[in-house]
Amino acid sequence: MIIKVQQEDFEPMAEMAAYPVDAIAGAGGSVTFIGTVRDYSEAADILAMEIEHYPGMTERELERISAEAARHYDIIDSLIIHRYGHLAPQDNIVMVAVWSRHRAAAFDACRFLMDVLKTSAPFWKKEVTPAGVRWVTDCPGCRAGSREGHTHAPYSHTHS
Amino acid sequence: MIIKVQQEDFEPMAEMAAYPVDAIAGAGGSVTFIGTVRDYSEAADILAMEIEHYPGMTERELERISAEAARHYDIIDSLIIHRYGHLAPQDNIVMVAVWSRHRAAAFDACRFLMDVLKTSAPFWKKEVTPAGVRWVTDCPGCRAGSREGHTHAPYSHTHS
Amino acid sequence: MIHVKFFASVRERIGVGEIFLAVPEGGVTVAEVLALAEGEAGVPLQDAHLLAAVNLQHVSFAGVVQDGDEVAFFPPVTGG
Amino acid sequence: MIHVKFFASVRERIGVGEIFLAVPEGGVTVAEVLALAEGEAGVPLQDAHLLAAVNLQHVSFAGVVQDGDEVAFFPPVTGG
Repeated sequence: MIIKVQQEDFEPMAEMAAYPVDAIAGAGGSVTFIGTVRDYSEAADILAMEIEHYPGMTERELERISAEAARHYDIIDSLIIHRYGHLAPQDNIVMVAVWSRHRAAAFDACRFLMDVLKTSAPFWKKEVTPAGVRWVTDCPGCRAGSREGHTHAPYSHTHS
Repeated sequence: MIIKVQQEDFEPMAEMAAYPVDAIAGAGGSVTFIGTVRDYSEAADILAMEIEHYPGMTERELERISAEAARHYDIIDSLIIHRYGHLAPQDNIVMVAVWSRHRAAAFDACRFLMDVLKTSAPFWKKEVTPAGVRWVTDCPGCRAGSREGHTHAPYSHTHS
Repeated sequence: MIHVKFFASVRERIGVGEIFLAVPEGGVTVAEVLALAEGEAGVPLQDAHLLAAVNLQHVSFAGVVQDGDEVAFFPPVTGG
Repeated sequence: MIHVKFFASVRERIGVGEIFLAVPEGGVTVAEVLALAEGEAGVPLQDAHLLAAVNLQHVSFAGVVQDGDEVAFFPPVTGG
């Protein structure tokens, strides 16, 4: 299990290629989620993204959920990298990679880690838009990873 | 939509980095499955893997399922690369990458593509083991991506 | 003539990758092509898990084959 | 003393990232720490969506805080 909380950019495949070979021996495959900064949000163009985090608690939460994934799914190992600080559109924000013998477990665990990370890891995003900066607010629809349109207060937005 | 059926090895992240930027504009993330040659099977060590395919039909099937994924899921684009020929343990066999605005669609579509690819794309694996070569037979348990142990004829094996 | 291709374990059993068969006017079913191919090759191919394609598309054994078509027989696929 | 930290929009509302509070012996609840912090800062923090952590772990507002603990208040997280 590897957890990295860092300001620097990362190269997802270089990180996977550098993963300790012994830790993922026997893997038949991997599932990787890579989250990037979009250049638009519900209401505005995004010029940049500032990510604040809670040093110490962030790493602890990511370790906790990684251990939980390892208990619940038949996976071999997992990697989480999450950035903080100033990010530009298209920059990588987060990656979660899971190795397993059978692919179902890797899909399940990767999705689980992303879902739980979004509700428990102490990161907060602030969007820099032409109209100013604003904190991204928790959106239950986004949180569920919904691909349907959904709305929420206080911004009462809809994802199309 | 990009489909590659090739003998050469590939670098998953280089392929994703090289993906046409316009095709994936607006993506908030990607889900990537990478399948590799394991160095063991149910019954033996694996020295190498030979993959046969049906030129023409393979590409057509992969295009068909990619179009089906695009119809069924709210995704932005997808990439499938599958190798044939002689592969060594740890070699990449297949990658499926899906870009979407919201991650749920990318997870769903990537999993769908792998599931359908395994039952419809005309590839056949032959394992080279110390005891000789043998065709891998279709395993419903593997096909379902089951993480539970399962058995099937004619090899009547169990994945632990 | 129709072009019949064999893949993987089916190809190995029949000993060649492809044969050409003359078929009656008006077309035949995939099942009939299989019977003709078995006769030609002298090798039984009946197999509960045999799959077929016509012109690069999966078909059932009741599918119709016309002169000029490409027909393929193969075991369940095992890619991915 | 307990170490109280604020993050993101909560930090901006209160104007500082951390304060130190003396708490009664025997401990207080997280909700009581919040009330003490509001009094200290002169800024209301009651918010339906406020979350809390004690010693780097998520807790409810009924959780108990002991002298020496680190308590944090922050809005719902939005990482990923």
